[in-house]
Amino acid sequence: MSGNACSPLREPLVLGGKKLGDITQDVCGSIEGKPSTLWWFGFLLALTVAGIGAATMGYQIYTGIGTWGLNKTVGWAFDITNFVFWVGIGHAGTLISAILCLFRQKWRTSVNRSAEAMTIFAVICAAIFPFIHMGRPWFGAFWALPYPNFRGPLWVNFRSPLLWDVFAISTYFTISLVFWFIGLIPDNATVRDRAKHWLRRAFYGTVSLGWDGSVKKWNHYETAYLIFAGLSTPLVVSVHTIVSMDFATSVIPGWHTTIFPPYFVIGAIFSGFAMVQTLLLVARKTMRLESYITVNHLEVMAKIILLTGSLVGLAYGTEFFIAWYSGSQYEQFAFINRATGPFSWAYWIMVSCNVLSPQVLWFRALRRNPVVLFIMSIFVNIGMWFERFVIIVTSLHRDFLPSSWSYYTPTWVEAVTFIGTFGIFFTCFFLFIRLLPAIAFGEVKGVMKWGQPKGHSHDAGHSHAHGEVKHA
Amino acid sequence: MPELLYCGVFKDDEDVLGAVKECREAGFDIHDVYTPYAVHGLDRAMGLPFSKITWVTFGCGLGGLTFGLSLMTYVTDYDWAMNVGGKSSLPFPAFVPVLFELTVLIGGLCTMLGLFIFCRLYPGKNPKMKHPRLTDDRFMIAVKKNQNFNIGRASELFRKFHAEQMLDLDSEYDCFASQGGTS
Amino acid sequence: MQIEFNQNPRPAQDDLADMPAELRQEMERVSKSRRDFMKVTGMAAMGAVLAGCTAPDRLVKPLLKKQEHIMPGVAYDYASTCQACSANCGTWMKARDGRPIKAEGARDNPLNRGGLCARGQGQLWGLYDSERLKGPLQKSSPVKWEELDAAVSGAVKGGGAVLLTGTVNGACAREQIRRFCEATGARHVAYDAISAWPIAAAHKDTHGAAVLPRYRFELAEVVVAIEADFLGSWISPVEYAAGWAVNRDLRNGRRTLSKHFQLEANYTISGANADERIKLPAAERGALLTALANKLAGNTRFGTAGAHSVPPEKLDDIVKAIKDAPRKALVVCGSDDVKHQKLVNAINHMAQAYGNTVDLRNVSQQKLGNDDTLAQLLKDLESGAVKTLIVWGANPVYELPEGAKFKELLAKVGTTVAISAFPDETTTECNWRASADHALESWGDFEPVRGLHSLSQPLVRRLYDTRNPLTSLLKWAGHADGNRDYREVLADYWKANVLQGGAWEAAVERGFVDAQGSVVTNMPVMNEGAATGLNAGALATGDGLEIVPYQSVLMGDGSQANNGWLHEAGDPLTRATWGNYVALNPLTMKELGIADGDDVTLSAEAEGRKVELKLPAVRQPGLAGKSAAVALGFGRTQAGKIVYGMGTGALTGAEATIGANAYPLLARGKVVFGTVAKSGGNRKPARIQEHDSQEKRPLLKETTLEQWLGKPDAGNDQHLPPANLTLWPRWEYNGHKWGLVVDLNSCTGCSACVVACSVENNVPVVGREEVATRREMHWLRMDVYYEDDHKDGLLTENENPLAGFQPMMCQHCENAPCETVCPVIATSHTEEGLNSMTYNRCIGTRYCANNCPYKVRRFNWFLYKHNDLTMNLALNPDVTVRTQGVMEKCSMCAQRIYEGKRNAARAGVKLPDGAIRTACQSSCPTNAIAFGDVNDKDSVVTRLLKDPRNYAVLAEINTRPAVTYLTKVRNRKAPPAPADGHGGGH
Amino acid sequence: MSAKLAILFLLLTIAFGLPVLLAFRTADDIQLPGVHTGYQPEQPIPYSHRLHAGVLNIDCQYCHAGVDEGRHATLPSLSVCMNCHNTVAGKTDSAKAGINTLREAWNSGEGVVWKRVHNNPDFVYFNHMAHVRNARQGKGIDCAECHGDMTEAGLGLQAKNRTMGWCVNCHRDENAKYEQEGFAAKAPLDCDACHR
Repeated sequence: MSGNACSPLREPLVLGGKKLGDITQDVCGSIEGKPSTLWWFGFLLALTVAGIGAATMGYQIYTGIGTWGLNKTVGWAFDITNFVFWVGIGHAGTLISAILCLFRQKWRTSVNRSAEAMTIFAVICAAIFPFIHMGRPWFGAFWALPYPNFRGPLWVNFRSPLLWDVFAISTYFTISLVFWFIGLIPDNATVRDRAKHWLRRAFYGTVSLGWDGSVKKWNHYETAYLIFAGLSTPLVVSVHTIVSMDFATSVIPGWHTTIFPPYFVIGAIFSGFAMVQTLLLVARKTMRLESYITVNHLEVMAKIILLTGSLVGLAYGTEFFIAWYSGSQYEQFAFINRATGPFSWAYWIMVSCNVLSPQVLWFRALRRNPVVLFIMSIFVNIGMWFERFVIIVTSLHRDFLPSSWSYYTPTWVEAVTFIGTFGIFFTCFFLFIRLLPAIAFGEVKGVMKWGQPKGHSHDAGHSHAHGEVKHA
Repeated sequence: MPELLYCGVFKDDEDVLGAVKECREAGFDIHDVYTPYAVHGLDRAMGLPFSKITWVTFGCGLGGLTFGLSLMTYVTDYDWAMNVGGKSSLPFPAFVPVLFELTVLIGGLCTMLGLFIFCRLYPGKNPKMKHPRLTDDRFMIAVKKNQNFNIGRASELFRKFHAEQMLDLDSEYDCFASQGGTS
Repeated sequence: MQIEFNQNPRPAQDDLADMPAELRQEMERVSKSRRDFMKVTGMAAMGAVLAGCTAPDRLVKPLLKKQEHIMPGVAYDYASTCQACSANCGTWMKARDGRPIKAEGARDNPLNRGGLCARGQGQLWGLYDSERLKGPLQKSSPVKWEELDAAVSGAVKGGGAVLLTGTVNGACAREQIRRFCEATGARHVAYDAISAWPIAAAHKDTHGAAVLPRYRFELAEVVVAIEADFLGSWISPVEYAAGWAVNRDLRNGRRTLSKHFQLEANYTISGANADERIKLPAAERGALLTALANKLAGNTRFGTAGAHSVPPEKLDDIVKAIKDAPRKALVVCGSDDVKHQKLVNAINHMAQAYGNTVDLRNVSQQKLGNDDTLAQLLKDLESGAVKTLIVWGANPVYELPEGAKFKELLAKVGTTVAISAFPDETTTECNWRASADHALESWGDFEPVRGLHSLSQPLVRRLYDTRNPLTSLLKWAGHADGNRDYREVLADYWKANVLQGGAWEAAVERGFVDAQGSVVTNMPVMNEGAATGLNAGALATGDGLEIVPYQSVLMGDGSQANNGWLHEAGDPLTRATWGNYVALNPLTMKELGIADGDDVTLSAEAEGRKVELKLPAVRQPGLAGKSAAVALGFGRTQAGKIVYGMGTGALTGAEATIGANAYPLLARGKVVFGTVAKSGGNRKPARIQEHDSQEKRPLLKETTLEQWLGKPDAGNDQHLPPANLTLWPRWEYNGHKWGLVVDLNSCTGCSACVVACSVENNVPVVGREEVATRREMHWLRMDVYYEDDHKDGLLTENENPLAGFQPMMCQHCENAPCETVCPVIATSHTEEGLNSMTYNRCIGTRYCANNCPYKVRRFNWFLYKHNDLTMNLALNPDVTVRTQGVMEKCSMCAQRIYEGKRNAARAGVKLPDGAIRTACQSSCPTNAIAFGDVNDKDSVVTRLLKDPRNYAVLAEINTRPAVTYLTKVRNRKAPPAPADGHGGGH
Repeated sequence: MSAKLAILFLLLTIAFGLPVLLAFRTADDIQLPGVHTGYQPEQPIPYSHRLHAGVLNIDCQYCHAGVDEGRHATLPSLSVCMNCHNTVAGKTDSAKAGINTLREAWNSGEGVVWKRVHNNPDFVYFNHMAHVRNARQGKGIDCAECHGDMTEAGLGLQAKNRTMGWCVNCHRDENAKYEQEGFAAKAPLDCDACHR
């Protein structure tokens, strides 16, 4: 990186003077060789955790929801907390690929593939919870869908936010999957063409759908990709809005709040970015992707985290103000109880992790320090889990009639189930980084000249074919 | 009936862009251009029209919206109107989230199908790669050897843009098949 | 339709022995089909499911002979008498397909007037208890009846026989006992676990007759109750509550209220419902009674009163109230000191209560025990004079304070015989165990009040090899009647002595013969001298805390300890279930450094017995001074498995026993003092309700008589947003629209409705551990809210709060929040305004329960076991047994509504108001619950909805409940105005 | 070629799948799990409804007594059978054999164990009285409307599909009639009418 022709505004997106072939080699090489011991260790560990989690879920489904610590007053706790938590995590992936795509933020290319994969795996983990939280999932799995039947027919209730969730989550999952899959097609084609073994050729041949790099196809492809970005952006906002409506449309003080849709969406962006950062910091270190995931990328994300974290803090304050302003004694109590009641510990964990810890990012040095960012992102992940826990449990445990007030203590089953979803998530992730190109190198190649010294270009007239470079 | 092609292989996207423009200026009929990534502006340079896939999305999204609205109206009001929570049997505000989701879902799925149809993509398709590194780091312009074609002009033009190779191929040529590889 | 029950409802050709075998098979089938909705199908149906893709073959066996009176699948009511305690209320037992499924109070019975307490409702559990004695035993080995009869009749003929019983008040039953004693020379000793003998003994001195008067609360405008929980557990609570409620009911245009003073050390539901509750430490009872008597008399002829803690102005209030209501005041006292009772008699005499509110003509025979003869028996046992002891209907080893000694003495007696339907602590100590019919399987007669003869009839064929206890006695006496069916013996006796020409069949159909008017007695005259100079005014003294053993509303004397319904219903005041607890005043707890739920050891010495109980402590506001209250009736060890709390079985033996036996703490006539100390550990009480302050919320609205007279909506003038501010037009209800109105003024919190609801609706009993996890399944719960001084916000430190009860069930909101959120329409609104829950559609998201502002929805956390096949016979066949993972809640007894509508349609009449009665409504001793059609202009509920006292809980969230409440009105001075502006009662 | 087929198939699925599914609900004769239309199990005695109800014209309620009084239609007690079969011994061999079985069951007191033909799920509360006696403003519904023409059937037979939709649609049709004829009582469509 000699400073002779460096872009005055931006640092290069790809460091180390890579050539096109180097990128292909870097990314494909990692999935072509034999998996490393570290990979096997990680994969088997994740698989074990996932297996234990799955067995626990099986036990719970067979024995009943009673294996959880729920009670007559607190009907949701870990289950829906985990659901919202995972959905929130999932949102960052879509945001990075879709919204940043629409905003032409080129730095997304190095991270968007894994972020999208994270979305899909997080949504899988999230979708587990609405399923297993049902008392009778063996019926609920299909009764919640509107299909013609012999019951009169008795359909579903389109007034129920839970049904909206069914549509929102399945749409979100489907569209994210399609988006991710379409993004993978050219890269898979690359892997296919490099493959030596017939099995690999067959596999990547199937998942690349016969892609040949024709510009006639690129023409449709680019348009479709943009459309998906355009569809996903409102979708990601709608999904967390709908998730928030599970609470916002109810009558329970602490849930019955109009601020929830924006509050949840911001919270999702916040937690999602924190999770992406956690994963990237690990991936960057362990997979030696420092050239692709630069400190610059991390800093940009840190700024978003700082912004959204402060917005979340604003939302917490607004809730209290509105509770006071409403004049409703139930509403006021719900919030006083949140901060001072039996679950105040959870509340204060939430506030310190979500609002206070990101404030360190005001300092540039800390923003660019991977260790600080890692610790902070873990805090944010914890804090955002507690945010959902606080909203769900503290609102439920003391609502209108004091006679029903109670407390909630989780059981080992809930804890193991939650940990198990991390196992599922990481199992998927480990498989993903072994099987599919973890970096969208097709897109990276498209932006690699960005901020690079004009190297081997021979025709100055064509050197700035990328209009964005100029406008940047 | 395979078409005869004259192909230039390039290493840099800017060269390809320039070469394509000049090919068009020279009046050659470009069969296709193959690139490992979407080179910005190349499609326009080739004179390709904007993709019609947007209309698929729009139409199917609208279809999804209509389907959702008719489904919910039929279900909650016409087929079995129930008193649920004292609310109307036609609660339009409650329909909004599902309407949006169905619009996006059906619009999105049809876009995917549209893409596959427009690009003739499907699992198991043999891509007939013209050059083994086209998905890696090489670019290729394939010009039709028809009445507008001039071999001297073409090779000169390709060379001007630092073409690495120049090949005579036909449209059915598959570099992997010709190497005896399976695909 | 009430008809005499055919002893043999099924044909004799049917050789299936014991319990109805087809039902047993049905049970087996049902218990095998996991994750399937289950219920007992009526009819003689038995099934075997051959699983497969084709239709499962289910088998059915029709009756051999057509029955004239009984339609399969149709329930009939049979009049009978409740034997859960010796109050002997009248019942209408609902039986279907040859088995009783529900007990209801007889509405025509002059004693209980339609109500039936929780214990009466719970009798069914006892009938179907699979741990009953199933046949005659010698020790624990089964024998033939002949062997047992030979052995026992041989023994009784040898002389020195004693028949020890509880209260036996039936005319025919007493005649059989007389015949038995006459033939064998045996002596009959009767005692009551909770004795009323001091009252009878006092009357022996003051009125010359050892009788227990009948207290007529319906005539009392002033009630002064001293340590007598007459609304909950004292002598005949249903009768008393029904009488008390007559003068508390403001629904019928009445403008006055009786004045109810409650002076007590323990906190009882009578105290909670009183107009003035005055804390009176047990040690001060004599002093207070002396002072009261002196004040009434205007002199000091009753002796010097010690320094008691009752404020003089309160005492003046009481005296003034009594004086202002001559012939209409009633003083009752639960003290077991004869001197105290004599003072009460003197006070009642001065209040001119005798002949008015205290009836000495139709005296109560609900407690016939005599402590003096019992004391003699103990002496005789010690001296070895008793050669044969027959115990029937009593459990002296457990329930006598000196039970441990009794157990030792029992071993000395040559032949010991227990006549009992259940195993208990005494039965297991006896050589011979004569398995007795359960009350619901046998003929019997009762005379709870002199002149009121009441019958019990079998509702089911004997489930086991059991025998009517009186048949056993007659057999042992060698009497020829011992070989006759007891029904014939009873019928003959009644025809000769009771019916006075009336028809036996009519008596059986009605269940009782009311000959109260024909009782002729010379009204005894008060011997005033007997009550003076008693010198009872001194304070009892001792070290430490006063120990107050009391009878709990649900468990009573403990004879029904193996009953899950009663254990789980929860004490109305502490809301603790499954076991007894050391109840302490919050101030005392603070002083002793004991926290709520801490394990404590209570040590005391009573009549020389050293007693040590290890129990958890619970907080009980309003307990007098330094005292600790412990409920009797718990800590049974030989009653069965239920007393272990239905846990997972991890604990066994003494460790697992819930509660401890407090009977040894009873010291007749004396106050016991003891200490309570932390013993480490925190066995959390399994509580149904953990928070008992209203937090200034207008939920249970209350006002005072004075305010109400001035302003009919006093206490109910909460400012509400206009109800018509709504996005959607209201649904129209053109047919019936059901409504239920609870009069909080009549509700005493006795929890009969809670048990009635559980029995009617197959509500599962989940056991101690699950209740502790806050997962009890009650569809109807009894919320208690103490008056709050708002100091703490969480714990009431108020010294002497009154409490209000609020039965809380599904409110059947017109704008139900639960319905909107169900994704699969498992809960929706009916065209008759009910919120119906469809279990078979439910997928168990629990969203509805979360969104219920009243938190009345209950989730099936597990597949609650129905593997006690006999117990399953108690299930109501008209209500689905819910499976794992579905939500359930009050259906407003939909099965009864449809039955009522069907029957009206069959008769071709418009459904009359009151034809449909919900289970809670029909159990209520004080008639606090009204149910009916709101669209019927003339119905009771329509009238009550217009009452200015009527309000909906949480009306501000516009759920428009179909269940509404009427403000509680107390006859007392207005409490300080509530701190908030919402106009709530508290 | 295969590409075009695949695309065609996808389009066909979308275009026609939904209408086909919607058409499904009106097709009463489609047998799904749990629907046992035409169930006619072997019985211990080859009892013929055609003979008794058809040829001999015995009223349904002579045997199924109490159908207008309670929830169950009830199977006849053996004593009801024996009212006739004390004397009637049958003409054909199979009839004689069947009647012999019946008489043995009666004499020995063993009774006859039949197979239930109409099995409602346990969470369905059906009441015969409400239909046979109370419905249609006291006129009642003819047995054949739900059970088919038993005078044409031999052994007991489930003639209709008896799904929830079948019940609900009949109730709706009845209500439409009520509105035309001005009856007051309606056939309830409330969930708790059958599930409680």
